[in-house]
Amino acid sequence: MARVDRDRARSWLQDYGVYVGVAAIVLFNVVFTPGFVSLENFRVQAVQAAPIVVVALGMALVIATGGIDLSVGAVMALSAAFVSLYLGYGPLVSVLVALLVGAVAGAVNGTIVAVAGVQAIIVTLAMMIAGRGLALVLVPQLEGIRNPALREFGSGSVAGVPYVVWVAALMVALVLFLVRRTLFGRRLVAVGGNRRAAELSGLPVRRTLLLVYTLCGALAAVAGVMTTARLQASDPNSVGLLIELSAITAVVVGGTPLSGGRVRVAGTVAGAILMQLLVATLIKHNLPPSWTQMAQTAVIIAAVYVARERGRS
Amino acid sequence: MPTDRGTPVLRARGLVKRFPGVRALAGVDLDLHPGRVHALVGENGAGKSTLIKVLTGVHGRDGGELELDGRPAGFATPAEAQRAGLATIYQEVDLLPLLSVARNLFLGREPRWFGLIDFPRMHREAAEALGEYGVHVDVRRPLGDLSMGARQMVALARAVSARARVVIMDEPTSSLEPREVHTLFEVIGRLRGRGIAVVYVSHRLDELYEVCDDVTVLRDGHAVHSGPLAGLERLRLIALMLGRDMSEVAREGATTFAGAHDVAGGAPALTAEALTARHRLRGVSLDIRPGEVVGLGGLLGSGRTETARAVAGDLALEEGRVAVAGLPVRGRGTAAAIRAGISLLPEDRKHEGIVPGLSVRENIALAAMPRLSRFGLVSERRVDRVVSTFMERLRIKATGPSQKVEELSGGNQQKVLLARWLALNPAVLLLDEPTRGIDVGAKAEVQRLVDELAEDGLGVLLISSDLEELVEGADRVVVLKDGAVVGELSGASVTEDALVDAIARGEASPVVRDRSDGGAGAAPEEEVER
Amino acid sequence: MSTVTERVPGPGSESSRGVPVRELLQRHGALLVLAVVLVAAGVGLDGFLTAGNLNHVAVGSAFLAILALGMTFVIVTGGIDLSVGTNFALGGVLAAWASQYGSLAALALPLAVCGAIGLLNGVLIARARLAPFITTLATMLGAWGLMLSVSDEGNTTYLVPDGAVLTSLVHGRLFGVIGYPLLLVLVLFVIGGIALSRTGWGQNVYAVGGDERSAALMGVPVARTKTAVYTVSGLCAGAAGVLNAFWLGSGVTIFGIGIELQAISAVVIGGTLLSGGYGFVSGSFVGVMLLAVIQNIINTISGLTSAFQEVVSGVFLIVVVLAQSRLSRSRPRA
Amino acid sequence: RTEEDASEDDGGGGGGEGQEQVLDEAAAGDETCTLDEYGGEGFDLTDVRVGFSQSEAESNPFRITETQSIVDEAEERGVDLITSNAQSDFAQQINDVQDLMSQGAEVLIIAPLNSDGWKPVLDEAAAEDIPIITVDRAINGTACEDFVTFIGSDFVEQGRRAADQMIDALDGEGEVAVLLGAAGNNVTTERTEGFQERIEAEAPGIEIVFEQSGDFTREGGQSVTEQLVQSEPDIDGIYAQNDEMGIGAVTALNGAGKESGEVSIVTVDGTEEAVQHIVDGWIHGVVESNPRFGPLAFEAAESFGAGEEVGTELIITDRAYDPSNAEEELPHAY
Ligand SMILES: Nc1ncnc2c1ncn2[C@@H]1O[C@H](COP(=O)(O)OP(=O)(O)OP(=O)(O)O)[C@@H](O)[C@H]1O
Ligand SMILES: Nc1ncnc2c1ncn2[C@@H]1O[C@H](COP(=O)(O)OP(=O)(O)OP(=O)(O)O)[C@@H](O)[C@H]1O
Ligand SMILES: [Mg+2]
Ligand SMILES: [Mg+2]
Repeated sequence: MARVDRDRARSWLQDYGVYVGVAAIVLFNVVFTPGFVSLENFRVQAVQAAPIVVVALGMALVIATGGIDLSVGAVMALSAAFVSLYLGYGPLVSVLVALLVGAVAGAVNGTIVAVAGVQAIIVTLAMMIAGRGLALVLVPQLEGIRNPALREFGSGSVAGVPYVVWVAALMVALVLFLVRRTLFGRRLVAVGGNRRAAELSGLPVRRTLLLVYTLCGALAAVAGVMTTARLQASDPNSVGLLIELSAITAVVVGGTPLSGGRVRVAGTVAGAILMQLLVATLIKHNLPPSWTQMAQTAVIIAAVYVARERGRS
Repeated sequence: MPTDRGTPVLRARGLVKRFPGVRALAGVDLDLHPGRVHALVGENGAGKSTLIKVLTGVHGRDGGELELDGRPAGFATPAEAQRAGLATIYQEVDLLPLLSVARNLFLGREPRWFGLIDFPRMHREAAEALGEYGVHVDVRRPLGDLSMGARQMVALARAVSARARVVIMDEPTSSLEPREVHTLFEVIGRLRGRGIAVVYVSHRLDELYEVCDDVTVLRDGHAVHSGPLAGLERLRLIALMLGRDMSEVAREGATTFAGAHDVAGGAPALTAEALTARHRLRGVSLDIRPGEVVGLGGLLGSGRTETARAVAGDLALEEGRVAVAGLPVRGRGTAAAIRAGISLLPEDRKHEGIVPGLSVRENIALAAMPRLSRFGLVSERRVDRVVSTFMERLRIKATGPSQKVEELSGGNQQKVLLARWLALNPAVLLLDEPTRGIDVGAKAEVQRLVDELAEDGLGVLLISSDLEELVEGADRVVVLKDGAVVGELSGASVTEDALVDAIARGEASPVVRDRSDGGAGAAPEEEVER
Repeated sequence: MSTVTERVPGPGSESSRGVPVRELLQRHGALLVLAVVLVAAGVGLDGFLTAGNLNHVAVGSAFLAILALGMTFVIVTGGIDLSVGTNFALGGVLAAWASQYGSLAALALPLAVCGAIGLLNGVLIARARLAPFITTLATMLGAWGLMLSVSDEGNTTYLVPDGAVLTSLVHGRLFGVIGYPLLLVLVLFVIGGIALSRTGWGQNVYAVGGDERSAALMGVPVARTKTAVYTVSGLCAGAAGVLNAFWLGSGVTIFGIGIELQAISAVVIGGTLLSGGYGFVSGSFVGVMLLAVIQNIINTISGLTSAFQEVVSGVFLIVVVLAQSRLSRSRPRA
Repeated sequence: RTEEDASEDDGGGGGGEGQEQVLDEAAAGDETCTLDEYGGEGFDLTDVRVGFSQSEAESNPFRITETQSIVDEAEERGVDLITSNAQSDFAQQINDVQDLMSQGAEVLIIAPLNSDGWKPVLDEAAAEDIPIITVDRAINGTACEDFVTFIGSDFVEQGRRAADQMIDALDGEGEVAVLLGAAGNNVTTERTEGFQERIEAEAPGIEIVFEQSGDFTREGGQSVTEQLVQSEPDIDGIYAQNDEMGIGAVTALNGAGKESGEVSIVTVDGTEEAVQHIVDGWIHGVVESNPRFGPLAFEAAESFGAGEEVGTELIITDRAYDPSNAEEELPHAY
């Protein structure tokens, strides 16, 4: 009996551990961090988490197919560059172009992964190097964005919730819809779960992969636009630096296995929030960087340990 | 029940093994005696493989005792069991497809030269060892290049060549041809002669009666019977396994195939012409009429699987045409074949069939999903309907549609895959080893289903290493050898003897000679017949 | 007795002759690419094919090569080790700090600490069954944090005292041409190559990468083997750190960021499958050299802005990987 | 040379009128170096090839202006210049400089990414008697043996001057946060050191309550400041170790609803955008770190080649911008 209970507790933790983690860190902050419980502070945390959430969504889809995308940060830089390049045509055009560019970069990744069959990590590593380089070729240095609409998008809010958070929420809803309701959503987990079986079942494996990477690129571009608007500047040199690591961490901590075949959207969001709050907590308590690094190590390992796959004998 | 025959080499008492939610072994006793072959039988999921894994240190046990030569024993890892003289061929072992045949054979006990592996010697010895099993391959090639059957022979050679006192074989014959099975039995005979205890697991009852001395029947983790096999009626054995009355079992035959089918006239459901793929297929042609079950016979690696894959659009062809109901399949690839109405149940259930992380429901709906959705949106209602229809019709045993498919027993996994293909409502169904590794009960259901489908007017291609199944199930059998059609049996001439004869004597047809290039044409001469 | 003859497919009846050409190409696809690049650069750029230039290309990539060696073992088991970069940085700082107590201490401390981090990776991955990617990503951060805390948040750079025994060794050259670091790398690769391809342990490494479950059932000590490869990778990082500290004369705290990705690229370019079970140590060496030569060429073609250089190296990387995978097209798949 | 013909930096920056560097005679050391002491033969700058190694991508005003200044000056003097950029990768920079040497550079101008760890380069340069001039950051070594001269700012002094400005802004009372640069970077260390030292010595009423890294980026500065204003809403001053982080802090304060001048910000660098913020009232003061090293560097090289004495430490005078001079000095910011 005790055994069954333990099994049940474990499987519950495996599924909901990340939420427990978020609750724990919120509780810690409520008790120990002055000024944590304020609308303004929640706004700050949400705004800072938004780009990571959006990038992590795309990453979750890619990981569900058994791949990985290291180029998301570079794609953010590319989209930031295009926002400033096309700002002359108005904010809407420039944002659309930026999103398109992100999608194209993702599609390039997807094509090489799906058609040439090169391992995703290498393909996207190359894109990570070349993409940021290209962004810097186009916009060699930080450029201020002097556009009221974009500025408003970056710092304004509606109904008390910042625009960027609305957009992130919209993206979460979109990805949830894709995963839960659409053919595409079923296909991508099948491709990740057993590619050969998917092929034999007549699934358009390559097209699915292509689409997943394209989507991941587009989502990274959304995050790039968000960051650009928040920063009120297009900064291809540092936008999205190392975000791939945060995103991957968020996805895995949220319970999507790196081996593919499963995707957890809500968990991913919670994972991103957990990592954001962790870093925020360490900063607020003015701990040195070495602490930040080691605390992240501990939290990631603990989270992954709890969420690990069971039953593998 | 165990009879006194001196000290057993290996004795298990009250073995218990629990998995989350299941008690796979609920106090099982087993005695293995030197020089005797012990059959382990039971339905899918009865606990046979689990018992073997607990014996050999793969799983820890939750209760019970183990004695080796009368002394308490217990192995923490398979390696320990191996060192203690327990050699095992596990059921789902694939060996290591990327490593060479020789390395697979010698892994863990490679011949050394000053501490380093002596590859030339290893290759030589590997070739010799495999030769004894009638397997002649380049041992430096990756194992993955071999067909399933040949791999199983390698696994066998690997286990037996270890200095073993107990040899355990979990379904060693599921991929083997009658002749290879015969080879295997010779090996088992030799093992018995050397005083080695053998455990033999199989769903093919004929085999059990041919080689086994003792039998233990497992049902739901309990050993429901244990004793000498001789004198145990076949019907009674089945009844024990299924936990049903003998009379009930008696009503059903050995296979559940009804006799011949009403083959409709008119255009064939499937026409395949001159399928040619380099080194694999050399101009295979066949046709299947609606309502007809066509069997595909042949030795290991004769190209049956490749033929099915070619028809299903999964093998790039240099030449060849496939048509369904007279209409050529348009486009390439599996999707095109599926659109045209061809469904293939692949032979490698684990690697090509199930998507382990997904539920039964998702697995069933996988291929039919486009038909169950509109504008890219999945209609959950229609999916549910299809899934529940097929779960009922195929009697899939699962806690529910949302159970993960990897948690089902082999037979039920196979039914899930069948459901996946039937959900497409195909015109032609290609079944590659549909009953491999599934128990008598499930096998009967699958066979009955094949009949039903044929009656519904489907064209069925049946590939099976079980000759009995082929003979009883098929209306016509096409015999392959070296990737070419070498014969055909139909009507009353479809008998086991005739089939064995055709397979053995099959000669490459003249058509093939014309078509083949030098390399392929030379191939038959490489064969060493003994 | 009956017979099974597997006609092993391959060009013609090649299977009857030794190792087929295909196999050779598979193993040496990267070498071919390297040769082409070298010839092209030798013809196109002056001063490229000089002993001095080639030596410094080789010596300059010695650290990367050592990391790639450890990484090869890890990847052959189907894993990955992202922690080598920061572990390497940590090793360098520790070596520089310990060098005040003599060369032996400078050698022992980083090997012990980095080896321990590798061991930790191994235990988490092999025993606790965590995914290698995320585990080593976590320890990558951890090693970085440790490095920051031993160097006073990066504010202290420990210097190697003048005249340390190891310094002269690291900077020496054999016959005045070949730098000792290069020799060390060659020796390590020969040892690594033998360990991987000629020992029982190496067979276990392949087996674990081929299929963990099957390997376990075939009696391979899976957990022990996996723990060992991550430990080896950690030790390699430590060794590279020591080399680095004495090479640079100090424990530079900003070293090694992103070098793990270079090491992974080198291993993949060398023909090792990321999915595990297949790969060669020699390929990784070629991969490292290829990356180094390409960087050297990009530097030599002056007039490129720094941003353009990045574009070129990204494109180069993908081209090389594509060329390599095309050459070894028919290699086995998992 | 007058201010009028100083290099136009049209390569980016704010397009402000370039302000040439001026030596700070008082701060410079007394030691000098000549060709005889250093070794090697005399040269005429127009006959030799000069190699310039940049440390970071030219993607911020400082680096852009620095590289541009060197390139412009070389062009003006008709010097054959080859360049490389290490993209913030220290290993890469070591390789880069070696590449420059094998491409025939006879004089090296290096903007080091890090002060330590130059042993291999220094050894190789010494062996070939190649004079090295380091700009903006020093290389730790023996002057006139390892390198000829260092031209640059005194980062510790910059920190002290930033502290002076902060003390001035807060009247010696209040709580201050420090936005650190990248961890492990000499610049970070020294700008922190000078700041802390001066605050402790001169203004016991000022307390440093918060120190977090913003990695020298605007985004980093903004994110950290956003957290800061939530947990320390009453912060009085922010010392940002470069302009980018300072501007990020401004955006954050703005977003949090603070008024300009409510929090006193002091930064280091002197980019046009930052100086503009002084004019607007958001930033209190900026300590300049002048990146226009071209003229001084080539002048030093020329004198050295001609056998004249060259000071081994050429410290430039950095100006400071504050509300009193920002508007009029704005055109000189880069
Ligand atoms: N690793 C595992 N985790 C959880 N349950 C398991 C595991 N292995 C087996 N089981 C369960 O234990 C029971 C016995 O399975 P086992 O594999 O021993 O059956 P079997 O008799 O070998 O069947 P088959 O004839 O299909 O091979 C089944 O209910 C199965 O689902
Ligand atoms: N992936 C592959 N690559 C190369 N050759 C293959 C491959 N798969 C099978 N072959 C070869 O193709 C030939 C036909 O194999 P196929 O699997 O069709 O035989 P089969 O009659 O179905 O045998 P089995 O009953 O063992 O499955 C064999 O010689 C086999 O070695
Ligand atoms: Mg079994
Ligand atoms: Mg087959």
